[in-house]
Amino acid sequence: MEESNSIKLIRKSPWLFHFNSGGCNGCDIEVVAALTPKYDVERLGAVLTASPKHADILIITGPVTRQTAGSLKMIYEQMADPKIAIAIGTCACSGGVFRGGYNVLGGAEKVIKNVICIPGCPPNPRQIFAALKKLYENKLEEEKNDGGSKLTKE
Amino acid sequence: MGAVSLPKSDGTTVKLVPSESIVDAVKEIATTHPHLVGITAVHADSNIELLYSFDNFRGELRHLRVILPDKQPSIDSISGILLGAYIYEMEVRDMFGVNFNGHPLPNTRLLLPDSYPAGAPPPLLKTVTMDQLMKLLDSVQELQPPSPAIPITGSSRYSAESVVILPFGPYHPALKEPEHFALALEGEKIVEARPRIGYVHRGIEKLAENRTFLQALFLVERVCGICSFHHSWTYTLAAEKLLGITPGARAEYLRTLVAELERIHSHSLWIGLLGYWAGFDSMFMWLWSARERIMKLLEMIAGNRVNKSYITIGGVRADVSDEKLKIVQREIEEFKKEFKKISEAVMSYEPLWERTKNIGSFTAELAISAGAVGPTLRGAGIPYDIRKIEPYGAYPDLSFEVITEKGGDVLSISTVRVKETFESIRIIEQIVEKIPSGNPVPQTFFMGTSKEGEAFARTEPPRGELYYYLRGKVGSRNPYRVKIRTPTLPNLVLAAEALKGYTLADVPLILTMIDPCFSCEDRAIVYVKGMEPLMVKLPRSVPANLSLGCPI
Amino acid sequence: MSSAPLLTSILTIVAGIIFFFLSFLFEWVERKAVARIQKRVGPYFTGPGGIFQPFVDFLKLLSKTEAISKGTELLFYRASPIIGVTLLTYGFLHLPFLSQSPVLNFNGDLLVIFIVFAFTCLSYLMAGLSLRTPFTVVGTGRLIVQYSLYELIFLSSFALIFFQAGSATISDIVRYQMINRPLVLYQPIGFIVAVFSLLAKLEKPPFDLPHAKQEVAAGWMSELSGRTLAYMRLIGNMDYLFSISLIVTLFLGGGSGPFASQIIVLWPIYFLIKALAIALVLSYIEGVAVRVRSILLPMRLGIPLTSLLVVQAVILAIWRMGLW
Amino acid sequence: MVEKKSSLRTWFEALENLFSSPDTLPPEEAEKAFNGSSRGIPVLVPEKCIGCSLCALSCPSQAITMVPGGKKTIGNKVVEVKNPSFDYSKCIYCGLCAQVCKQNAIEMRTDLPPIIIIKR
Repeated sequence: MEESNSIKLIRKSPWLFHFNSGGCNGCDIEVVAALTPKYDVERLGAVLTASPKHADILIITGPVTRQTAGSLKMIYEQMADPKIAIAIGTCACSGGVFRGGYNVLGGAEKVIKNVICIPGCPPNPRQIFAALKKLYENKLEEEKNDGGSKLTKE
Repeated sequence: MGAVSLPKSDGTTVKLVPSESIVDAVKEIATTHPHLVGITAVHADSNIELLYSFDNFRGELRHLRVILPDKQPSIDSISGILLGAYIYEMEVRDMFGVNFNGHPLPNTRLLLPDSYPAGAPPPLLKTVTMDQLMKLLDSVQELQPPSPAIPITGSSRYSAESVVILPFGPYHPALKEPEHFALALEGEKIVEARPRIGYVHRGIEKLAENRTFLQALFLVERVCGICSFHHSWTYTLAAEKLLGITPGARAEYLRTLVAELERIHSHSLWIGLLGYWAGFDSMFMWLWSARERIMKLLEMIAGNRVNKSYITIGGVRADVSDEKLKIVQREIEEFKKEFKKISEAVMSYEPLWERTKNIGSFTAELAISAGAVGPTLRGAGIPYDIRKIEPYGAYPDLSFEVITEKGGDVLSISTVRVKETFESIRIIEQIVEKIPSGNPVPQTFFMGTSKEGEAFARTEPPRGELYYYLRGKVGSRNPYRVKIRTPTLPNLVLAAEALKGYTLADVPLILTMIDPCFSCEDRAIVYVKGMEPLMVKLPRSVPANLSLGCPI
Repeated sequence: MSSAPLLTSILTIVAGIIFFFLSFLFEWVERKAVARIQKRVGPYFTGPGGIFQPFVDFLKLLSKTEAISKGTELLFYRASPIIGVTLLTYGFLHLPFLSQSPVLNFNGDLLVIFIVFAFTCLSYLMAGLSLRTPFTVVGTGRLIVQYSLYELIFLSSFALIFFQAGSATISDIVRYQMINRPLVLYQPIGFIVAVFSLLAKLEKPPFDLPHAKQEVAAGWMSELSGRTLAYMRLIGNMDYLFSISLIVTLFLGGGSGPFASQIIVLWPIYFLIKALAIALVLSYIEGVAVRVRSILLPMRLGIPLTSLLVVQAVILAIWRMGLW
Repeated sequence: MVEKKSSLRTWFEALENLFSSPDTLPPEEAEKAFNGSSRGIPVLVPEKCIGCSLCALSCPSQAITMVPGGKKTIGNKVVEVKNPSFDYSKCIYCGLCAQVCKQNAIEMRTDLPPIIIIKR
């Protein structure tokens, strides 16, 4: 992610467009819960937009099914550059429990490049807030925690 | 005959009917048992067995079984008798390739993606393996947006200039889940509504056949995130019946506790969203803020807020200590106060009445014929609640009332949900008082093999009757067949009928009055019965794919 | 006298810049107040209390690339923000917000307001119709219906002011209020009607039908992106500030108040306080509003407000007749 | 309970909220990805693991693969063991692996920052 001026600005005013690519609703209600009074991501300037053309961040929830894959690609293309895709939930990251199903393509990275994944089933609104806050402060890159070796060695 | 009979303990009878006389048999049964619970198909021993289940709203189930050969199976459609049947029949047709003669929509694909090849074998046949399906589908997959639901050619029924086709979804701000509704608008009035669902079809039933009993539990839990516990509970009930395991009394109480907390969270979520759909954002925020209390309790009890993974075959995964129960008691008291204050304020709010009263009206007859369940049916005055008529869990020991409202519109359904929330609070108060001691956690997790047989379980999730059918093969670690019939499926038939004649402003409210959960049904593409193809001239300079295929 | 045009142009630039930045402040006030009603905090991290959030939003949209779909009527698309921003700034210069006399004025300049209103709506329509997709068609259709309803009401309430103050010049109306009392005391019903129809003009709840996201996604704004969206949102904010300032000028006596005639600095401060109070009232109504059903719009917006205005007119007429 | 129509209570509710403190969690608290009652993230304690791969077998989303974990002394024999490796983008955080592990070699940790993986 090269740091241009508008990326800097996007971080300070991330407008979200929510895309359910075939999920179970769990992540969707947690994304919505992150907007509600307790967590209130509007503190970071994040608002839910109604049209992908207005949005900066595409929030993807759920495994990408064969029926939604085309729409996902098209909606991402409709968004104005620069843009960020965030996959929320294990399903959107890799397909989760549905991996291997005949109608499931897998995670969002099968359709879109450069996806920021926040796994969890579903990640709770705290996690979503914390991740957006990291994005806001531009600490996402250095503080990214990709599990694997780092966690087991502790 | 590979058919095994349902356990006698269900108190149910299965009648074997020859395929030619199914219409007569259903006609006869529908006079006393008008509620079609579902049509279950199983592929076994080169036969396709169809199980038609009926209820008379008192829990006296009756089943009809038809056995068809798996080579070009064909049977008469019963959708002329019961409206809701056409959706179940489409599901069976899609998943098993059964041809229904006289079906109102003979050539319409139901749940499979647009890219599914026409000549390919139906996915749920036992002769098709997952690998074969994957190979087949990967070879045809293109990243193309789904085709529009409304055919642009055909006989014209409207004057071309006055009708605008408005795509409602699949990615519409009002809907948290993808589904496509093509609305034909005359000014603001809806003249036609054509829903197309199936965007969230994940093939769970096929996946479950490839997992062990315990792993499938985690899979079916993720059918729907909002009523996830009820899905896992219903599956567990069916599995326990099949495997002959009985959980302890404390486990039953803890399950009921989590289920009722889930009902409260789901109902307050829906009531909040009612405000969102009506354009009253403050109400949405207030109720979701109150709901966080319940989410906190769920997290405390189960460790996770939404997909709780709390239940297991034979019990629950963790005990709840007395201190935690005290917290539950205290928090639920606080929630009751807060919820009472907010719900009484907003449910008496005049502008909200204007948006909900007499909107999306339907009659009890239509609701029965469509097979509607849950608060939708109770909103039309029919006291149909599985917790009462077929008690499970700790419900036999608990006192609560089945809420009904007269009217059958958005307002009456919302009132049912508000009142049910208070009933759930009452149930939780009783659970905390009455909970027996003991160890609810089973010694080991079930990892064994199945017995031969089939089981049938129903529960009452927040959205209405949920039914699971489970078939086991002896010596197998995996379930042979898992059939899920979710409440949204029949309710949607009703909502699509209720939509006609109202305005665009009412669409979000009417569509969602049933509390749709499309990830729940995940199998359906619904075409409203008897609809003819439209020909509508689109506004100038609108590319066809932009106006219909694309949501925005 | 030779310095007058120079002074006017300096003042114009200053006023324009103030207008530009104030419009963002008012969006922040609105967002904060609505968030509070909803038990939330609202913008918080960008600047103290999130005060720069609307401005950062604007800058961000400016810096984004613009995706223009095929088939867009470029003339409409490009012209709409220019018309809106320039005319609103021009209209704002006619309001006495810095001192008692506005930057620009001429006899009968209340008529300028009519033109500004008409053209603001026109710029919305042009933006909405530049690409005709179903959402923009329905959204713009709703906009036209709403416009035809509120315009009549809003202008009729101005007519009552004209009737009482006896002048269609804004500075005369302000002077009238300073000599007598603010017009809100004479025409409370007219004031309420004007504030309410303002909500319809500004497309705020309960009259946010043209871009009701639950019904028509982003309505007429659906196809806009990048710069054009930034400017259309700026027009919305400017329209908000302009309409509030207008109400303050016409009904609350502008920046007049205790000691305002002696200490000249107090005038803009009083003006701002009054404007903020109105913004708070509007935000409160927004917070408790349930969106009107589209077919009930004439019943909810047109009929009650028009009849209230008629009542106000009758009262006013009787009072004036009695006085004369 | 909804027999009477009255708008006053909603208006009052809104007014009350306007002048009372909001429900929002303070940022330093909301930033913590988990609280005490969250289930947490499965983390291996390599010293306890004996490489029985029960966790990998029972995992509902097949997020655990067994990888060579070096040599280890069990009893008095030195054996080659395999350790589970978690793929956090596949894990559904159900905690079943920690519960089936007879050695308690898998811990569910709630004190960690949120897992964020960037897939390119």
